[in-house]
Amino acid sequence: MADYLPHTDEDVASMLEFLGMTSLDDLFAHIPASVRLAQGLDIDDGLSEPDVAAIFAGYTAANKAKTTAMTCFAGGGAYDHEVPPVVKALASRSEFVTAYTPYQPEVAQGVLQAIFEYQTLISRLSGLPIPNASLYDAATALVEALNMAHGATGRSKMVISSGIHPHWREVARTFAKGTGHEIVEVPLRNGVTDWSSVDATDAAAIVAAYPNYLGVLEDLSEAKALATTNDALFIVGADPVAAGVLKTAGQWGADVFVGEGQAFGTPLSFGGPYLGLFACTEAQVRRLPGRIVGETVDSSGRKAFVTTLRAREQDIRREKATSNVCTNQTLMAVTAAIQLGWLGTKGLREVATRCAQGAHYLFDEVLRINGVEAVSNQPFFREFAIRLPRSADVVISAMAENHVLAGLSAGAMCDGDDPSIESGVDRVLLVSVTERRTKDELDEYVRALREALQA
Amino acid sequence: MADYLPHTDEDVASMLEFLGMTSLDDLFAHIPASVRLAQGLDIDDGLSEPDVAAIFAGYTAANKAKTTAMTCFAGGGAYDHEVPPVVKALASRSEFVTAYTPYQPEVAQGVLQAIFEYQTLISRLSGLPIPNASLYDAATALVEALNMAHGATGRSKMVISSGIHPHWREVARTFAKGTGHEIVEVPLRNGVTDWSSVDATDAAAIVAAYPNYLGVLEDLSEAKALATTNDALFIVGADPVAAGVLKTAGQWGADVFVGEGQAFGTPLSFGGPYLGLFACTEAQVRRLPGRIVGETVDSSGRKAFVTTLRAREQDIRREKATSNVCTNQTLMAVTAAIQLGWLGTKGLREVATRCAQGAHYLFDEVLRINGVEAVSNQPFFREFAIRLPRSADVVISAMAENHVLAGLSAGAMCDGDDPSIESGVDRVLLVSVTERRTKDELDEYVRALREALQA
Amino acid sequence: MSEAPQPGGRAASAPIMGHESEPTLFEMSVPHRSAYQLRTTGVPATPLSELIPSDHLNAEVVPIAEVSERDLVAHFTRLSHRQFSVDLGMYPLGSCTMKYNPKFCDAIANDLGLNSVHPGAPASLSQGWLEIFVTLEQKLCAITGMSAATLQPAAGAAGELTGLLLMRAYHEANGDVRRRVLIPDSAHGTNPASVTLGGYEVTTIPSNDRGLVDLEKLKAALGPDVAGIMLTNPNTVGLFEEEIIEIAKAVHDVGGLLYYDGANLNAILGAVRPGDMGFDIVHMNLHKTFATPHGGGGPGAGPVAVSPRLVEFLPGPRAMKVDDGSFDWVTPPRSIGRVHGWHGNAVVLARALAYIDVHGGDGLTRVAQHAVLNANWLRHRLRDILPAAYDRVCMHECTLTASGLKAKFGIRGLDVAKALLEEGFHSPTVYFPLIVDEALMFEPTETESVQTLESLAKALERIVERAQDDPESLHRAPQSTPVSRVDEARAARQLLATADAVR
Amino acid sequence: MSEAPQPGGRAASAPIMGHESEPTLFEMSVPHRSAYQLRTTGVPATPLSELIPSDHLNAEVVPIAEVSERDLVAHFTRLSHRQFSVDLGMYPLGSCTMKYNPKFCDAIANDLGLNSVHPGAPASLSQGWLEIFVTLEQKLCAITGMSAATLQPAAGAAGELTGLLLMRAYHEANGDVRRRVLIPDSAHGTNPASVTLGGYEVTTIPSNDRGLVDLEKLKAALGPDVAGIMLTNPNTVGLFEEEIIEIAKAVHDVGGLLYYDGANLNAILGAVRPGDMGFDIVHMNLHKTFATPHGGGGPGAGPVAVSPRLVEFLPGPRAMKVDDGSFDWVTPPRSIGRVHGWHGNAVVLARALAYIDVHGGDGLTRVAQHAVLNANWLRHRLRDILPAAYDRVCMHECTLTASGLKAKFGIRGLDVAKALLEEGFHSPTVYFPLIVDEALMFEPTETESVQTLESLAKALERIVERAQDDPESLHRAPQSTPVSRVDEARAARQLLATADAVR
Ligand SMILES: Cc1ncc(COP(=O)(O)O)c(C=O)c1O
Ligand SMILES: Cc1ncc(COP(=O)(O)O)c(C=O)c1O
Repeated sequence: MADYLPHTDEDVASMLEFLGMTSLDDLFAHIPASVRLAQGLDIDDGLSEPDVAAIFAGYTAANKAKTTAMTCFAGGGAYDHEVPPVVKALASRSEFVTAYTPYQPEVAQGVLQAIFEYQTLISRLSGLPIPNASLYDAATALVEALNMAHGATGRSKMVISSGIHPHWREVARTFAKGTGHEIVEVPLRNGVTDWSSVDATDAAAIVAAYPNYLGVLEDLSEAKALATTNDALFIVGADPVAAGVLKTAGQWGADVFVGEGQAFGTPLSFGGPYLGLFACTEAQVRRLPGRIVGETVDSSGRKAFVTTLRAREQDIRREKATSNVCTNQTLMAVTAAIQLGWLGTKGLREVATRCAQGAHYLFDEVLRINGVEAVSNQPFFREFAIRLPRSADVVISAMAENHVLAGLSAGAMCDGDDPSIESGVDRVLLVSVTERRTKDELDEYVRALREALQA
Repeated sequence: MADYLPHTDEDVASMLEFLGMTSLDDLFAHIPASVRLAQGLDIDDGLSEPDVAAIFAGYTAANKAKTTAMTCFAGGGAYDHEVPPVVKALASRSEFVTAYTPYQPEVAQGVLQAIFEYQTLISRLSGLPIPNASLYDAATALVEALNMAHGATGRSKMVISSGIHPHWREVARTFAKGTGHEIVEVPLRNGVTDWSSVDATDAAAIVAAYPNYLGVLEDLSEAKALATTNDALFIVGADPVAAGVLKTAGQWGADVFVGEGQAFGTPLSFGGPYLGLFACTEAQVRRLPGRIVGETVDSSGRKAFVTTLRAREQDIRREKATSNVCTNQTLMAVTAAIQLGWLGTKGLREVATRCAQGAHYLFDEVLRINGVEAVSNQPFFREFAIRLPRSADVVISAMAENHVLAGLSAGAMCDGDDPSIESGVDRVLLVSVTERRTKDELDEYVRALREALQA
Repeated sequence: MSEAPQPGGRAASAPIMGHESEPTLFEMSVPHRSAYQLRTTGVPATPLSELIPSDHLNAEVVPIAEVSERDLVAHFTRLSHRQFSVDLGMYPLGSCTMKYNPKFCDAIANDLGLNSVHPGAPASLSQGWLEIFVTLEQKLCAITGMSAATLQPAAGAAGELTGLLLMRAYHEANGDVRRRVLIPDSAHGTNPASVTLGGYEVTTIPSNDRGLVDLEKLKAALGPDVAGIMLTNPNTVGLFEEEIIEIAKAVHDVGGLLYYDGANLNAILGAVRPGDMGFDIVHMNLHKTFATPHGGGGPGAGPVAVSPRLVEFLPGPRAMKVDDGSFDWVTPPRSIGRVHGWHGNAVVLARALAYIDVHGGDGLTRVAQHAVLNANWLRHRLRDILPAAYDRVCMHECTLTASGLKAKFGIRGLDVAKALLEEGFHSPTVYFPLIVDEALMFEPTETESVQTLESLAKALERIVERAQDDPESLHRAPQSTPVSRVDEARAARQLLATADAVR
Repeated sequence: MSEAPQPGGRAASAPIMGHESEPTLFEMSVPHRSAYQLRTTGVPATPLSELIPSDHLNAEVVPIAEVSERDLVAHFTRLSHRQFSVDLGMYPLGSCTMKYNPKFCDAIANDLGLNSVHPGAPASLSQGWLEIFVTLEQKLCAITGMSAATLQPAAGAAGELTGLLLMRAYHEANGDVRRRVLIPDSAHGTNPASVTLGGYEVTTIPSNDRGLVDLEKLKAALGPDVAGIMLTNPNTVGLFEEEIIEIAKAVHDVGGLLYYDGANLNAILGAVRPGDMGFDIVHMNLHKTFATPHGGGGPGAGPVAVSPRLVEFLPGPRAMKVDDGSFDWVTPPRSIGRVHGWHGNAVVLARALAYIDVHGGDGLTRVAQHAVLNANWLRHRLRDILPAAYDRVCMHECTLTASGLKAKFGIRGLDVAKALLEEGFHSPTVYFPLIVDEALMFEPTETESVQTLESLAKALERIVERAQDDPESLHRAPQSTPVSRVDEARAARQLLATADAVR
């Protein structure tokens, strides 16, 4: 018997006595007998922490792809960035970790100010004035953006570039079943969105990716123009690390920015918990999903922070709320503020630059291998797509033998054909490089890929 | 260039200007040129944290004996006990870790109260009323005890059982060169101190071990009697984990208790930092080495803690101080308080009991191997000594191939002959078992030992 | 002692020293100062301008903050000293289940063998993770009495919406269009909000004078256009819906489904299972019941478990054990599709499994028993100063009312909540559920000792005395906190959401 | 709000909530409550009485404390909120070098590949550790200008005594008996205390009016019976002993040795080396110069480096690179023997190496330059309110005097120190060195920004204003801290060293 309950048998007995009861069962006596669980839970008895740790050691051993055992070239919105001990130490302070949503601002200034700093940073990186306090992840942030567009325009047609990550699009399709939104996915040609191929009249939103999930940097002017002429909201799904050096969503004219914040201090974590980034223009503030922290003063005039514009939220607005989100990803937002504080202005530029340098070096090298070709000849940032002479899944397995996680298979991500890829999706490999990858690792990648293709 | 310095070039320039200086060198201009280091330090330029981490990865890989790679049966005052995540989390709170000695009690109640709790626990485990706030390790604690005995008796003859850990005795001999103490080491017969073999007249201290370093539990009455008749101080070096179930030093009549506190929450750490435990009788309080925390009140009558009896210490007493110790091992003392709080009354008894059960099980099993014999037929606690048909060092290396750290070689510890072992010291192996060792691990030990002896 | 915020700052902002405000990262920032360190890679440092066309490059530098590592550490450490947390003291926030979260689960979450795995790694290279998912799913089903679950939803609300989409898919598959979802007036705000996003209309069912769903009114509201009902049991008042069997039958009779909001699951672990009560869809808040620390607002996880007839609609892909004994991703035949960008909040899921393994079936049952014991002990202990809204045996939380204090001394629930902060306890949930006047909802959880509960009770007694002797002081409370009552109206009037907002 | 300490406790003891005292673990203890969890071993659970004779078993149960994991966490977390630390704010404690300690070094210290190695493991199984020792020794020698070092001493004082025993061994080897060791009157207390334990008599050398060793008086004190002199340079006033060359020559001329107390090494890294100044023995306080956090009083490490003629006497065993390129333990031919139970504070040594590697020779030089820059900037900034005891360029710390304030307003250095706590800064070192009246010794260290220094200066200006306007308030300071001034006399009068002491 292992647990974390303080009560001794004596405690339980005296507490029951205080209640005029004789057994713990008495507390449940008012539950209809017919539904009571007679024979208890069908789950083994508890084990001690060290025993459970031993079980988990088995799980971790079976995770061959851990970065401690393999060099990671997979990306697609989840990146193997440096997270220094100092960021881990600060983000794991138990005051941040074990606090609830800051409902009592007088004793929650720590979390509130950290979120305020996070909001400031997201606003700067997105080039938009109104951030929120985080959403679940990029995919669900996109859904919130679509709902905002519906609210803003009253329309339901969502025109989405298929340069948007396939999973994000799938999530948008899933939730559209409830909202009744029409999701129109615009194909890519040579890795670039073919906006000319769609009819955007009555569109509530035009959604573009920057860079798109194949790594390509598209010129967003055309998408912006399309949004303007159809007075739809212009939503940009952007890589926040790119914002260290590239144009921000705001500079491209976005009304809404959404993105994945994992890159800022959160480990790969097999996909979660991650950090849904969201920011918009002043015009949309009353439609903002989720929490937002604002600066104010306390009764004695001292600066203080508090969650504000609460009237939008589910607990007050109920069925008319702008969103149903309650618990969000605050700890990841706090972590992002800490990581960005550590990187600073210069460090973020340096990371972005090194990602680009590594990706371009590797791109040039792999294209030397015969049979390997680029999916697009367009400019890219930190990630690129190549078409292989054989199945990407097979190549990934083969390279794993050399402790290289080669990248993501487009076929697996899209499962099957997708408007983003003209042909041979199963032979398309997405490769990503972060600032952590050394030249030796890049060269080893090339060697391993050659070997995998010969085999 | 990597460092943790905040100053920008602009900061440095303006600060120098404020000082009416033009270069950082001006700050050192008053140092005689002839001794200035002209060409700078002969040390490579700085590396970034991840680069240094890579260098250290090489060191850790070369540490084959890490418990993550080998099952540890080595003891001798350093034990592989369970340290749960909760203890690590609390002991690593940066307020405890990055504070200095509590010179300003108004802002140091956290550390002061934790030490007070530690002192209470050490007092209970030693059975003596006056603990201190920690010393470097058990060996140096013994030296402080000898100095105390000298102060108490004015005599210099230190009669020490060779059941005391060989390293502790060596440290005592080293420091005796300064204090001029005469160290008399009493031989063991069949693992038990042969007090009859020494002349204890004019002894300042009689020093016994409980259990002794061969694991044997000696009856300390004879040693106590010897101390009493020669009115010497009776110093007992005891295993604090044993105090969970065995008689305390105080119960054996000790005037001074010394011990190694590593077992309470501190990892093996290749020998340090560890925790020197020290406690004594009321009679010796004015001669207590190092710091002691006492309870008092603040100016508004609130309970408060403070370092007290400061007049004994080096910063005030200078050459007449009871000891030269200043920096001690406070963080380990705080850790011990946390670990003991986690274990609690029942847990400590459970740990002590399991150590004894495992050790006795293994003892019985290994003695079945022919050629393996017990060094002593006396009762033992958690550790025992066996004589092997071949060199202990060779056996340790052989068993390491099976990922078992077989124990400690008495020959290596004593380097060469020692009054503690009658013969064949190089074939004596000290084996220790903690509560972490499973039956499977113990059985594997037996198998590996058999194999090593056959080979 | 106050002065303009200093770059560099001072510990005076930490409550240990005083009550000054901490400068923001941006106020601490100094041009060219930095903290970051990156590894030496040897990769050619080609200028960005040669790699990326200039029309993509940002002409301006985006300012982040320029601080030293030392100032970064001091800043966030001081902020942490301005924050209450479970680790500091009791946090009896009703409906939030602020139990102590074992540090052991943190260690699991920080294990590189788990958290350094890329979510796009093929199943063959992440078998450990898939096994964790499969094992957790099976145990959650055993706890709820369901047959399969999706682990993707990132929180309770996400689980709710997922559940409603499953409801919709189920009805549509039966070629059956339904318009309305029923919700009791005591329901949490996420319920109605989710219903809207699920494409349904909300019909609110009033509670009866016992604080439970009014069965007659419920029946009256039922009809063939009702897709289902969302309930939490025990409900948000902390009371068990004793007529649940009748409710289930009535809803099922019109072809509707029952959705179980699992926020209050902590009350019934091992005692009764939603499945046995007739629920078809269940979400769980792992961050409540299964000990993920709340992180100041998140992350959580909201897995959704379902009865057999809904399994084929579950979001995909799902981790499953396949014939050769290995684990693989499988998408259900009529899946509603993904509801998360990857596999859900994986690390939170791993924590929950570790928590369940340590407790086991026996421990989880004790968790509910002791949680309910604590709530009832507290309710009974406080009966003379803060009566329960419905005075009878409650489950894991008790909803008390300050209406008496308001009538007698003009002291509102909010005043009591704020004064409690001065006493070293976090406030209970106030003004929720909406059906109780001046509601103070206490959820002690099972990890608080009876001594701590007694200490809380004494604190509340002192507050009630103050209500009589010096009500004014309560309106001014709290004073000993880093800041006193904040001006929420001003925050809303002039939104300052970033350091750059024009002041 | 106060009440008798409650088992279970309340966060009111954390300064974020108020200023109540935290109950002790023992006050929180409740019979039969527990937190521990141990692994399942399968080892036969033979009763202890069958394994160990009853005359060894303790008839009584030794009471520890009986608390839940939750209460354990709350207790120590609340205690941590009653504790100032470098991570919270500036800690300008002179002579202690309270610089920021990189979290990276914590990560090194927590690496299981280092800290799970048993110290008795043979060299062949701990090659990584031996290489760390050899590499660190070589770098410490490069920094100090010495030829070999022992890493065993656990702190500075242990290093001092080790050094004195080396001195003794050296003289004895030359068949040369010496009685006295010289020490300046400004020396730290550990110096004379160590001299006594080293078996020598202390001869104190007065400082001259420049705060430096009086060369003439030194020469007068010298003689054939002088074993050596202990100096720290810069000295404890923070001033460089400019006549060090003459001092060294004079001591060496009588056959004495020079001992360098490395507590102030931070001032001279890369600028001047003790070896080049003529020192024969040098201890270093790795916990000061090389960034081991002080842990509330320890642990530290005090390696001792020596000149060629002393190498053969060093404590053993020493890690060394041997012919086959591997590393092994070697005991010097005429070793004085072990000074530590194992190999010294190994993990502290590993931290120091990591710190040195990150900084490199260039970085360490900057460390000293910026440390000295900060001290001089502060000295100059404060000159009008707190003049330096010796007003000229100082090294890494500056010794100011409050004698003026005492004369004018009756405000002592201690009052200033206590008031500074209210301002959010730790106090400087007070009343040390003894040769300065009302000494306030500030050591800012290199990791504090000029903005923080300015903020400290402003705080001191406010305090000086208070000294004029309201001196009484300063005698009462600090008030905003967890406790106000404590009754030290009472603590000494009636010693209460444990919770069991009779009250
Ligand atoms: C009764 C109830 N339902 C639903 C929710 C929403 O869960 P989450 O915050 O995880 O989205 C909550 C959370 O507070 C709740 O208390
Ligand atoms: C000048 C000086 N010498 C020696 C010491 C003693 O060093 P330790 O505390 O490491 O024993 C100190 C520590 O404060 C010191 O400041």
